[in-house]
Amino acid sequence: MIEMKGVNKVYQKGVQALANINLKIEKGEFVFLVGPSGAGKSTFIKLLLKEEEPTEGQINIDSQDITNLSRRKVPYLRRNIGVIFQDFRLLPNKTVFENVAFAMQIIEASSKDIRRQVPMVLGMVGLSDRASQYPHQLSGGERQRVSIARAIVNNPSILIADEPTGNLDPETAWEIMKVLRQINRRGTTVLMATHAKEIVDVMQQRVIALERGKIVRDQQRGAYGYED
Amino acid sequence: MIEMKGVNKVYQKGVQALANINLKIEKGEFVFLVGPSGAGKSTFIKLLLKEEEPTEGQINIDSQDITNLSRRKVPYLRRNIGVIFQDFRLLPNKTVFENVAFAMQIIEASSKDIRRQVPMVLGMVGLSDRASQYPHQLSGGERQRVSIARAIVNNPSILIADEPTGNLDPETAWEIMKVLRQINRRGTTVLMATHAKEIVDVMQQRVIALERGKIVRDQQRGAYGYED
Amino acid sequence: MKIRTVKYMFRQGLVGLWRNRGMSVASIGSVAASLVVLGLIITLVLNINNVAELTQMQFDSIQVYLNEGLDQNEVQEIGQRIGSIDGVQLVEYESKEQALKNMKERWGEQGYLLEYLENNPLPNSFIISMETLEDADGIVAELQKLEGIDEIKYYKEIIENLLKIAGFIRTVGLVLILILILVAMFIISNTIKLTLNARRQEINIMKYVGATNWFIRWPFVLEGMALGLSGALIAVLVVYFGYQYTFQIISDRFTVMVSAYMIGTRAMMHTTISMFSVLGAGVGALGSFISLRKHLRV
Amino acid sequence: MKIRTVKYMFRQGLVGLWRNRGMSVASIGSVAASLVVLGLIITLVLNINNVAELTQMQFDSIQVYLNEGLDQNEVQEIGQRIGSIDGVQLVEYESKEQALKNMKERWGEQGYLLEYLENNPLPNSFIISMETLEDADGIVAELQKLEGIDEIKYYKEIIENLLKIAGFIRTVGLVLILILILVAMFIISNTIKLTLNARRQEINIMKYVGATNWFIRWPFVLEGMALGLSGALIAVLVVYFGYQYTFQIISDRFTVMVSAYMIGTRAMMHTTISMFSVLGAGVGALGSFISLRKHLRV
Ligand SMILES: Nc1ncnc2c1ncn2[C@@H]1O[C@H](COP(=O)(O)OP(=O)(O)OP(=O)(O)O)[C@@H](O)[C@H]1O
Ligand SMILES: Nc1ncnc2c1ncn2[C@@H]1O[C@H](COP(=O)(O)OP(=O)(O)OP(=O)(O)O)[C@@H](O)[C@H]1O
Ligand SMILES: [Mg+2]
Ligand SMILES: [Mg+2]
Repeated sequence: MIEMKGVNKVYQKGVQALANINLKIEKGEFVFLVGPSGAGKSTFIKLLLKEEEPTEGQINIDSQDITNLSRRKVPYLRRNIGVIFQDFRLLPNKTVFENVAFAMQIIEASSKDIRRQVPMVLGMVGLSDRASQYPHQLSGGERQRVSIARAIVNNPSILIADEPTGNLDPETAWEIMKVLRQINRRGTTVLMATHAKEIVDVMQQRVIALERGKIVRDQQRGAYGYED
Repeated sequence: MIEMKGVNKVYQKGVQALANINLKIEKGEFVFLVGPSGAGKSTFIKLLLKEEEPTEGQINIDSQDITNLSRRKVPYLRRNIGVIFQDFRLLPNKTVFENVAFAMQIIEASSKDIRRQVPMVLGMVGLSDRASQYPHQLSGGERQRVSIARAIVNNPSILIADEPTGNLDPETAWEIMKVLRQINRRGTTVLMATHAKEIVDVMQQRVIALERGKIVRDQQRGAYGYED
Repeated sequence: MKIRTVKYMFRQGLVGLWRNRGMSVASIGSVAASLVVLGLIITLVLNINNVAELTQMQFDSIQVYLNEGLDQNEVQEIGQRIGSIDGVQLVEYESKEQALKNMKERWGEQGYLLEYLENNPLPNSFIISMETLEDADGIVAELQKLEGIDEIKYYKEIIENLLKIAGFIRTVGLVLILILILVAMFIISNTIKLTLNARRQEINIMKYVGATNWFIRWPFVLEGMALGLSGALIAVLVVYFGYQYTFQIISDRFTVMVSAYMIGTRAMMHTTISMFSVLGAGVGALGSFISLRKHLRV
Repeated sequence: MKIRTVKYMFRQGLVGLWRNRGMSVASIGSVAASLVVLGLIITLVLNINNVAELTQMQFDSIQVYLNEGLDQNEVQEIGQRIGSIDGVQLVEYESKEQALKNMKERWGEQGYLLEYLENNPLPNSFIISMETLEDADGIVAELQKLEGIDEIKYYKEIIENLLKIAGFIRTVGLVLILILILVAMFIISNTIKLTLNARRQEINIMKYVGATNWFIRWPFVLEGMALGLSGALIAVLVVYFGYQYTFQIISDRFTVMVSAYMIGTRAMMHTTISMFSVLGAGVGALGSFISLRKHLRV
């Protein structure tokens, strides 16, 4: 369960990225976060990960107030949340396999589990034959899929995806959406920031629309909603 | 004018990224390059910039064989081509303004021209109020737009865009497309790799479709063409 | 922490060294270079110190002039008494004839002057070697209680001057070595800092994925340690062969005498190996640890 | 290249230093540290060398023993003849009485022995100072042609030994300084390499956007130069004040005599300032230049 109460975020340069955000996302929900470029979607996500601190307000995850979480506990918070970062954040010195395995190594999974689990998720994102390549040897879409594989490999209780299909062709994008939907059906809360109008419209899930840091719409079974 | 004759590209790991590519793009054309993730679109573009060398074949730009171009002349080739990179490639230690200005400084433009031109293109991509921020202080879509601004600031004779709207909401994406179309009308050749089905379908321009490194379709006034 | 994690960390440390080998080589080079300089200076200082100590030992004796006209028995008894004083190591008898002969030898070219002497003005004497210099005053006090002794010659001033000079050299040397250790530590930790800085992105990403500080830190600390140790090893080899070579040249060019004053290569190595290993590995590990703190704060 | 581009490059060099100030500080520190060590050793070597030269000057004389029974005029004539030999700087007369007195003084505690002498066996003599040591053999040859001379005392061996030792010290010192210069160069260029490595991405991007190698290189070379110069400046200051302080301590603790043997602070500074500036700036610039090559190849 994710809950925000009166959250504000103002960056150094005086940019107000989020303004008075109040919302509640229940366990097992599938939520789209939409809004124009610079609306504050990534900032919203960064706050959940404690990559940025809110200027004001309180954030609860699973009834725990994370705004006052001690530095030492932050890694454990992050392990609970699988994240697909907008800029991928792959380790440049590790191969595709190692990048995904790393997420399992930090929770001290056994080599056996790693050898079983990693190829499986790489298969799910269609990268079985890229396991031994380094990130700089991958195409944009492939990098994005490695990031997806890493986010889901530990079966996290919350999955956050920041623009997970931005570099993917529609077909591959739908493959990925199927994977996310499947994970969601198993009980994982999914929060996905996206610009993919078609996907949002077809999926018919809850849509939270941000604009200039404010929630302008929060709709069950919504559509992307911006006309062009 | 861009011409490829029998171009092959095999990467170290034995990945065949491009296979026997033959094509010709005339001056002033607007061409979409489509295809699934990993099809070879970015590789195609990297060859034009001499970021990668073809394993086989010949590439001409403006009737000049660039496969045998000496190292010293590569920068001048690149200056002729404005590029929007898939991974943006912004200078992390320079502000938005400086990143765009840099492209003008390397061709030794006058400070007067720089002070006039840079704010203009930043306005065109909707980033006038972000000029003094550093790349890490920008949202994904904003970074992409800085990359676009840098690519067009010198009015290049060829404009290459690799997934220029991947991180943009549909509205902003269309703004950018208008800018590209406008530049194309002024006589600039535009080559755009993209997954944005809707954009390709609406624009009704030449479409070159790649699949596993091969050209599977080359169609005037085409559509994205993959059914989902 | 599980065993597999420990193994993972060691492996990662080595893998990190290899995948960033360009930087690793540069770092190891800098570490080695600063330790070589340190070795150079330590060698110099220790040797100068050694020479000072050996020289000092030569003046490190008390001469006791005996009264004229003692008979053999009396002389022997005095000798035995002296031998039983605490701190006396060795007692040697020098007759007045022997003393004149020695003096003539010692004066070399000017020795001929002594041939013009009417009679031998030198006394019979005992020459006493001490166990340690600190005992000198006590021994002199005991000697004064003995009968049959004319004068006690003790090169107090020379010894004190030598002690002063040796002390000064030792202080300057220690200060120098201390400065150099600090410099070496500074350069090594700076090098590690620059190495890590090039990988700050990597470290940040690890944090974002949920790795604890220690999980990130250990491989880097081990890597820093390995960097430092490798640099130290190179430095030890350079110093070892450099010293041996110099030792050889000095033995060849000058008399064996000079190299007798030098510390042996073996003894030298004990100092450098242990010191450099500790310095290299310690500063490498600590440097990594400290430099990481900044990057871990995300 | 247009003026505006030159201005741009200088500005970029400084901006680069500032925007990467964490790394800049680390680099400047390493440069300064290695130059300080170099300075330390140069100071030591130059001073030891100086002491050796001064000591040598004291033995730098020829003594001429005159025959017994020459009258005042004859002595004076010999004195004048000696004075007119090429290379002779100063001639001093020492009578046999004076010589004995001097000798007694010189022998100190053992001087009493000379009181037992039947008669004064020492001759009258002239003491000759030379302009340079190299003239010695020529002067001795001239002296041998003069009449009324009994013996020529020339401390040939001592001088030759001293020359040998001084030469050895100079060689060892030069080798040491050379090694240290190499080490300093190595550390400085390694540091620059590590600094640039952290910014390789930046350099690559510049190339991709169409910048020529020189356009990218100049700001970095200037930055490297500024790094090196800043490090050198710090090192000069440290060496300057360190030397002055040590000089002061030595003057205070020991007699003024000792510090008279040391090279003045001013003279010392001329050497270090020019040397360090050239080394710091040169190696900084060259290091940047060379390290960039790898990154520019895209
Ligand atoms: N570190 C920062 N310092 C200053 N301003 C920042 C920083 N990070 C983000 N911003 C600003 O905050 C606003 C919101 O950014 P955010 O990344 O949340 O947008 P977004 O909704 O994810 O956009 P996009 O769809 O383009 O990724 C943007 O205008 C951005 O310029
Ligand atoms: N440096 C490299 N070494 C090895 N293989 C590479 C390298 N760069 C790219 N590849 C491989 O070549 C293929 C084509 O890559 P390319 O980047 O051209 O794809 P793309 O069409 O741009 O895909 P996307 O839409 O995902 O960006 C991919 O399968 C990729 O894994
Ligand atoms: Mg975003
Ligand atoms: Mg691509």
